[in-house]
Amino acid sequence: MIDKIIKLLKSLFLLEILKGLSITGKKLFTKPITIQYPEEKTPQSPRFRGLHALRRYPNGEERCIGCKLCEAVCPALAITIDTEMRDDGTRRTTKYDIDLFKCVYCGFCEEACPVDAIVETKIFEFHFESRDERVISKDKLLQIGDIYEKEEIKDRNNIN
Amino acid sequence: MINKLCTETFGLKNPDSLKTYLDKQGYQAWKNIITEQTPKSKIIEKIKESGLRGKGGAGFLTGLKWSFIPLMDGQKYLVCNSDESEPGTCKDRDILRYNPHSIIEGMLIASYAIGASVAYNYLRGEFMDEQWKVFNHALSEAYNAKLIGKNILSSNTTIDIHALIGAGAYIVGEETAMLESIEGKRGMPRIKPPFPAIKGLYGKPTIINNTETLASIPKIMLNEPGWYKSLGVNDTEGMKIFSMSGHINNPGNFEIALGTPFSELLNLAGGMWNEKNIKAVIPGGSSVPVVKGDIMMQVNMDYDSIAEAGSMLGSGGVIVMDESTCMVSVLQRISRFYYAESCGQCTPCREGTGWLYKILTNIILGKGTQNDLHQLERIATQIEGHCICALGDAAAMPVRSFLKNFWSEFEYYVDKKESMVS
Amino acid sequence: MNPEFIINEELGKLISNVVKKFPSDKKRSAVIESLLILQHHNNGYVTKNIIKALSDYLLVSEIDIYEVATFYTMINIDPVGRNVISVCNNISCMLRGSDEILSHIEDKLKIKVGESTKDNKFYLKDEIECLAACNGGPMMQVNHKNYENLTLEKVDEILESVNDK
Amino acid sequence: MKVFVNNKEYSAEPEDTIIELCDKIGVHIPRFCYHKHLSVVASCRMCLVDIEGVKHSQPACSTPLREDMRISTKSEKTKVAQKSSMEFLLINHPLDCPICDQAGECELQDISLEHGDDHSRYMQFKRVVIDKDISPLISTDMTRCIHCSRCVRFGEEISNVKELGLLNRGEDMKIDVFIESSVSSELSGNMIDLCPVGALNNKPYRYTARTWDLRQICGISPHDCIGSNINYHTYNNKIVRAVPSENPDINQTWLSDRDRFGYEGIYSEDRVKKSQMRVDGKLVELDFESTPSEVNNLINNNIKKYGKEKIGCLISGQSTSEELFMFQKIFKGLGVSNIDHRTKESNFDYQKNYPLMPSLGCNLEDLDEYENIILIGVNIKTEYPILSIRLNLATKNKTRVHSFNFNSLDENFDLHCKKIIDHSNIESFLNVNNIELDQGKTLIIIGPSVSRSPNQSNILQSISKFSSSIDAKIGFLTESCNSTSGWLLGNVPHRELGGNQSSIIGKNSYQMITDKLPSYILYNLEPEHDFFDKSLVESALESSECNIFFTSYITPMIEKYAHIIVPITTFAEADGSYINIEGTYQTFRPIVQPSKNIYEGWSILNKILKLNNLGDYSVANIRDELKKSLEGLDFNMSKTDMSNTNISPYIENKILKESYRETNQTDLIVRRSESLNQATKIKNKLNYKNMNNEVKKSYIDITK
Repeated sequence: MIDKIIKLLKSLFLLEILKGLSITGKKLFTKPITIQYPEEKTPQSPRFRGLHALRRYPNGEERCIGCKLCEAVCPALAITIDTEMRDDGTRRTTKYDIDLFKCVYCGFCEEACPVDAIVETKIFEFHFESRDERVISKDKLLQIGDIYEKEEIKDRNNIN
Repeated sequence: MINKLCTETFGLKNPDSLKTYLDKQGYQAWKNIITEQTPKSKIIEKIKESGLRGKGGAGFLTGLKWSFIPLMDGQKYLVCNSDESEPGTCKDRDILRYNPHSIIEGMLIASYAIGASVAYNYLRGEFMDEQWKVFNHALSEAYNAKLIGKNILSSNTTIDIHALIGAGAYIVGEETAMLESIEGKRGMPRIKPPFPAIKGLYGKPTIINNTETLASIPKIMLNEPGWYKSLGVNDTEGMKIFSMSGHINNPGNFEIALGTPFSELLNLAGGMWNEKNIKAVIPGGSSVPVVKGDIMMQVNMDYDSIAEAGSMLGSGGVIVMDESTCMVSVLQRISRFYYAESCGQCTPCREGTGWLYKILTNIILGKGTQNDLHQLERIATQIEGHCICALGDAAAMPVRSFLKNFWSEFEYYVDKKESMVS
Repeated sequence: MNPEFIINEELGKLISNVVKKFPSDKKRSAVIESLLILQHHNNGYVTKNIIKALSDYLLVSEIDIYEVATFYTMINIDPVGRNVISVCNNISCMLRGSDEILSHIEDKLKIKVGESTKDNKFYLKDEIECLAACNGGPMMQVNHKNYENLTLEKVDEILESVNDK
Repeated sequence: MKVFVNNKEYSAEPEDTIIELCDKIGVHIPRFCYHKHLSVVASCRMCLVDIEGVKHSQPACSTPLREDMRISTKSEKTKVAQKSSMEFLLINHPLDCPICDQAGECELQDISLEHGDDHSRYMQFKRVVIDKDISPLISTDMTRCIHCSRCVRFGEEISNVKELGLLNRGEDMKIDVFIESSVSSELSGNMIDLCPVGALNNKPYRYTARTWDLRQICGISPHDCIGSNINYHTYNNKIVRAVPSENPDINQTWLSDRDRFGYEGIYSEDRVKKSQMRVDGKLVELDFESTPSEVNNLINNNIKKYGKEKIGCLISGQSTSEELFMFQKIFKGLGVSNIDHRTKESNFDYQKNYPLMPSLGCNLEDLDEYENIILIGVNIKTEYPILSIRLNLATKNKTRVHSFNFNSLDENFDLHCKKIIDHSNIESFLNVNNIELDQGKTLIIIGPSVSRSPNQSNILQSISKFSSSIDAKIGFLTESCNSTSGWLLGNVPHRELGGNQSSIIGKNSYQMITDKLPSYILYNLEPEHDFFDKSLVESALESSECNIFFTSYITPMIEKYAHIIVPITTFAEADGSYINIEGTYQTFRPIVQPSKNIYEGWSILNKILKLNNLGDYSVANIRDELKKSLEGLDFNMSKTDMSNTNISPYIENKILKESYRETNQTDLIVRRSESLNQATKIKNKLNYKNMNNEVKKSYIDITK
């Protein structure tokens, strides 16, 4: 009986609404957590797995030795590699394609790589204008690697 | 020393000449056998009875070895192993240059007993200058005296003896590696079975004996059956040459009765160098485990007593070390030897000896850790018993015994990066 | 290409004496001693041409001889000095101070172990094997002749007395 | 005898070793140096097993079985021993599996996964070996070598040409050659298979694919009549390498270099990509669909225009049995009897008395049962390398091999006697007094140099007489891989399918060429190399009015004289089958798909057959019919008598060339294999350098 009366009183004085509004009121004066993308960006973990890149050694030599372990480990079959012997007798890739539509950004390729050649950078914002562009080639990957090398080294140090 | 077997002509004038040897009842045993045409089985029986053991290291009963040879006709070979290269051993060298005829006579008797018409004496390459020449000279003397060759002493027996020379390989001292080397191949030990007595040189039955063993045979054949046995003292049988070297005043070869106390042998060799205290002894060439000096002083020099002390009589190369010796560098030197002399055929020895040497060198250079010492022991255990021939064991045994007996000294070296004794 | 090596009559005689020791169909057995003979006549080392000549002489394949030549330490396949010095520094000799002798020779000849002097007179062999003269340690061999119970003075004397051919 | 393995009782042969027993009963023992066809050295120490009552673990490969022996392959002692051997093997082995071609099929990888530790306790420097270029076919990474010495033993025991040796000793031991790039035996490629690690690897295949990407399809060797079984490995519809497929009856576990690298020829630049027809003197491309009817029209017009007897049909003995079957089906169906596959021969008087088909006369594995083998006109080492392994083992057993040949080439097994014969005087050599025969069975093997001889019939007759005088069997080794089918399936002018005599005897290949017919049909033949005389063929083709070429390759002569060129598949791109010299019928599936404008050989022939209403076949149908016609044939040729042949007198001025067949020039596919050509070049240079001047002169004569 008493419960019913309390319930009636509560609904009569719109108590729940006031409770809700009080939170709104409080938040009115705190700093908002939304950010102004693309001008502003959220912080990323150093382990973030974004767009792929192929790295080089400091002397400019590409790291990739064409072992095809990334290709073998890739669960989405997104990587295609062809290899041959370069004139200096080393094993090198002639083709290193990643199909970004297939890729699930699991990072297995990074882990499989014995020479830390293929890495996933923190780049997550990229677009294509035609379907063909989804396959990124070795040149492109190396280019990305060249640009983000410094950041990559920093991230690696952070992880360790 | 009254009963000299192999060292009888030592110290005489022209010890290597046929005349000297003949004066000492030389070739008497051989002449008896040839004229009487003693049955082969009787010779083998006599050697068996004498209890003569191989003097090269393993100490296998010689007579027993001979009896393994198949009785049927056909080409058989005898090989005398004069590839003496066990560090600390230099007895065969002296027999070769001071008493070559005893070897020849021993080879003749052995060849006759096993039915071999050709015998080879394989000398190590480093003997090229002196021993090789002396032995070849002795051979030609014996040929001229019609003691070897066709129709020896007008009997129908034909035995040819040839001297062969090696070219520097410790492993060729292993009997099957020696056969490979005689066949003109790399001296890599063969797998056993088949044993050489069944399938040896050129696939024919072959007996391989040490120089000292063969040199002992003439005197044994000349005397009564029980004679050789009676030579030993303290309940043991026979004689042995011990090569004394290291920190002693008078290094040299001493042919003594088996069972002689080590302390007596040490006195024969003039006692310790600079009158320092004895620290350790390697009693049978560098391949056998090391024994602490104080224990060794209580030991008699015979197969069983030394085995009781945790080592082996081996080839009789006794290396004496005094208190100033750094055991770490001695072990490093020993393991360098086995590293360089491994033939490379089987894996544990090829890779393991190098590993041992590299770790020990690191310790010497002051880069060692406590873990390295355990590592050494583990690697040595892994090598032991897993190789085709005994070189793997020979490389592993010193390491284990040095570590066991002188662990604290190794620990000290690792911690302080310098030797305990210097 | 080096001129071809020909086994002349004198060498042929020496080698055929070796061959005689073995059964007639086992010419291969003569390889080791023949290599030592040929090496002695070629300033202490064998060349590939010598191996080839021996291979034709004994009818053994070249690689078989090459295998043997590289296995045994007393056969040199690289040019070395005319006089071979090997200082035993295995355990018995080491205990009696062979290391000192060795470093003395190194200093005196201004070479390291395993090298030959510039004038090619001496070759200081990297001797690891025991030279079986443990009762005379420290000892060394110069041209395979033993010199025992060495002292530094004795070493100087010996090296000076080496007559060059 | 009973023994216990892992506490289970087995009965065993007393002469077996532990590893042989365990292989039979399916208990796996890891091993590196042991190989069933090589001698036992027990050096890798990987097969150590625990035997009850023995202090240390013993190597399974060299320990003989004893009664009541108790072996344990899984006990702690075994595991510790194997693990320590593995650790020792790995301390100096580089960790370069990512770039090693052996990775994925590496015995060291597999065994270390199973028996090794997951980390290394070795902290010192690793051994590095500087590589030498040992051969154009074998790449080396000697740092990876684990010194199992299988390759060395292969040279000593199987190929009998020791090229690799063990140098130095101890840790510095290495496998090396005496002279650089001197590994040149015809069987050298087997060392690639034998090597358990990546030290010796396939050079042409180097770095092209990873093992786990490859598809494996079994094929049959198209390069010699032994019919070795080959596993072709393909990647992206391209053959990237070939390895032997074990067949104990034929090639065991071996493969000749020609079979291993010959496939490269199918990727030659001069493959015909589209059918072409000559219009106004120029070759123009034809439609895929219209080609069969165009060819058919041409054939039928020619028959109408010149008459049946004026058409020359020549097919290569390397064609598959299906193609040979269809070929004769069409032309015999159209009434043409000028059919032949023996394009290298020039004397055919023998053909009437020739056996049904050429055959070795015995099974390959029975060769060592003969006390005497007489080789006439064949050099086994260069022409049938895979057979030399069998003969090598036979000579080591008890067989005496005698060789009579037109040149002085060496064999890689011991010959009891070797004589150089002349084309005209063979009879004087075949004399019991001339040949030291051992007591027992004798086999005479007649090689392809005899069939090329302008005096062939005479020689065959002499041999036949000789064989009956010593009661010997006669066997043949044929020019091409499928010559046996050529004979059996009626691709000869005087016999029908199954070997029955024809009512009309057509022209043989020599007559077809010398008679200068107005129309030729050449199937799978290269006029430059596949005939007894190039210039005669050229003038015949030149004077002919219509030449139809079914070919995989376009050669200058084909380009010049063809009226129509039909691109056909090679052995690797179509279903097929070969009958080898001991009579084994072996079929195979396409290894790769042909490119789109190329016809499968049997199917274009089938289309032509259909257009003529002569039948319609599928591969299965063809094979059924083939088998029917082969039923009940005696391949062991218990009796061959060719002694009463009418022989026209020997004509001296007949052209005689190439009594010696260069190993890598035997058929049109191997001729185009780049790696093999490279190998031949280096080998010839090396051989030439090693010869003294007198031999050099004669050598040049031979190769010209």
